Amino acid sequence: MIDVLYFAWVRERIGLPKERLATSAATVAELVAELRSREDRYAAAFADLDALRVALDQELSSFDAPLAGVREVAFFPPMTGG
Amino acid sequence: MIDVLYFAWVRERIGLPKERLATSAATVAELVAELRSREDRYAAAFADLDALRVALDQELSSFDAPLAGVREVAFFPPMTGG
Amino acid sequence: MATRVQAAPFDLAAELAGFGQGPKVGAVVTFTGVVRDDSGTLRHMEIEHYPGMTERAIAAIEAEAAARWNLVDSLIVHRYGKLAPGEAIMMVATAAPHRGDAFAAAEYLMDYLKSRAPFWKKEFTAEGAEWVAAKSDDESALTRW
Amino acid sequence: MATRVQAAPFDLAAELAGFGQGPKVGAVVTFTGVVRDDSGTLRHMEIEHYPGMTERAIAAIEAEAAARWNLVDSLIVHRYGKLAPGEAIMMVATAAPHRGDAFAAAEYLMDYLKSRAPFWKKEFTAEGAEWVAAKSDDESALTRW
Repeated sequence: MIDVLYFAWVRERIGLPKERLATSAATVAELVAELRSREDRYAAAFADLDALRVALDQELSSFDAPLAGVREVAFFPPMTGG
Repeated sequence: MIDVLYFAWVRERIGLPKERLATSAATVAELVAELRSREDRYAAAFADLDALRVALDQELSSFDAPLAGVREVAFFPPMTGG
Repeated sequence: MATRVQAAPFDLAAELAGFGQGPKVGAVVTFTGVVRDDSGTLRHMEIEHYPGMTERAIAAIEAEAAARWNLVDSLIVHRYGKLAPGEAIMMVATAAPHRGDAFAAAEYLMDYLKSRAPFWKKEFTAEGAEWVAAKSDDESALTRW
Repeated sequence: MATRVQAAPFDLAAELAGFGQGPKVGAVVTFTGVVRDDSGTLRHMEIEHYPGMTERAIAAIEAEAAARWNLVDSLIVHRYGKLAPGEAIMMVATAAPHRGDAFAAAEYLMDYLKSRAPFWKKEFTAEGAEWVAAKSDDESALTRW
């Protein structure tokens, strides 16, 4: 089981901030492919990966990173703090 | 007549902050030469022109600048504000 | 070194009381980010963040700045939630023996906070609400460090 | 744009109250210069200046910064006379729509104040008094602008 978090417009498009999933995805990209195939709102949120960032266990990562041992995955747009 | 001002260690070496002089010097360099020849304390203050700066009527200038029309000449070391 | 992430407003003066004391401090630089209203139509802004990751990311940025420059102290305060035009969003303060370190560290902290700390801004106007897009300038600002 | 040259202490918080207001301001940068005591032997510092020229020189530096960067406001306060270790010598504040302008203008103002405003510092220790020598670094800092 893995916690998946969504922020900003990713959260809005998917319609929830967090969910717990059972997945056999080996990488972030595989998890994204699974999510896309679930429902249109996921497909819309993940339409353009260039517009997205991913964090694994609260560290910025990349879409080809492995998911082994990861407990928390977060998807969000490029950050706009400061 | 021209007002001549001294600041920081230039003032300390010469022993006064300001004096009024009659001079026929055409340039700052000529004024410096006049002052040097007056007394040892002036010669000491003006020993090394590289260690000095000059302002004419409160604008930074150079030692070869003409004195025509100038009312106030100031000599001081490189500035250390901020 | 200190980091705070909070919804409540902060007071720059209160934050600086006691900051950057000590005989080695010759230079204190502060940056304050303020909610701008260029168009005159902004009602408010909402800042979302990623609790947990936010604090970690900021602490990592601050530690990197402390490793790169000769700093005596640094402070980062960043707000989230609803902010009105003119309100302070965040602040950075650096204290160093010399001004070069204080300025460089403050700019570094800002550049990294902009693009590497998980905050997202949404602007609310009479016409609706819109997420602020990241600027490519902000991303390319990181290449100078 | 404002400039003040004074013997009295200033209060950064009070100076910033009302500074950099308005819908166009997104970034406020401040710099405070503090009397450092590296050796632990400094009793006090005395700052001499050239009344008249000081104000003119600072105003010219400030006007140049306003011409080079997109600033909404700037403020320079510089003290003279006797200062104890830990006391604030001077401050610069800049307010701009964007952080790049606020930072660059503040650094420019500092670099020029260091080497082009007629102030001279003298340090008093138990061993005696000595004029602070200008640093070649400070002069060469001007070449970047």
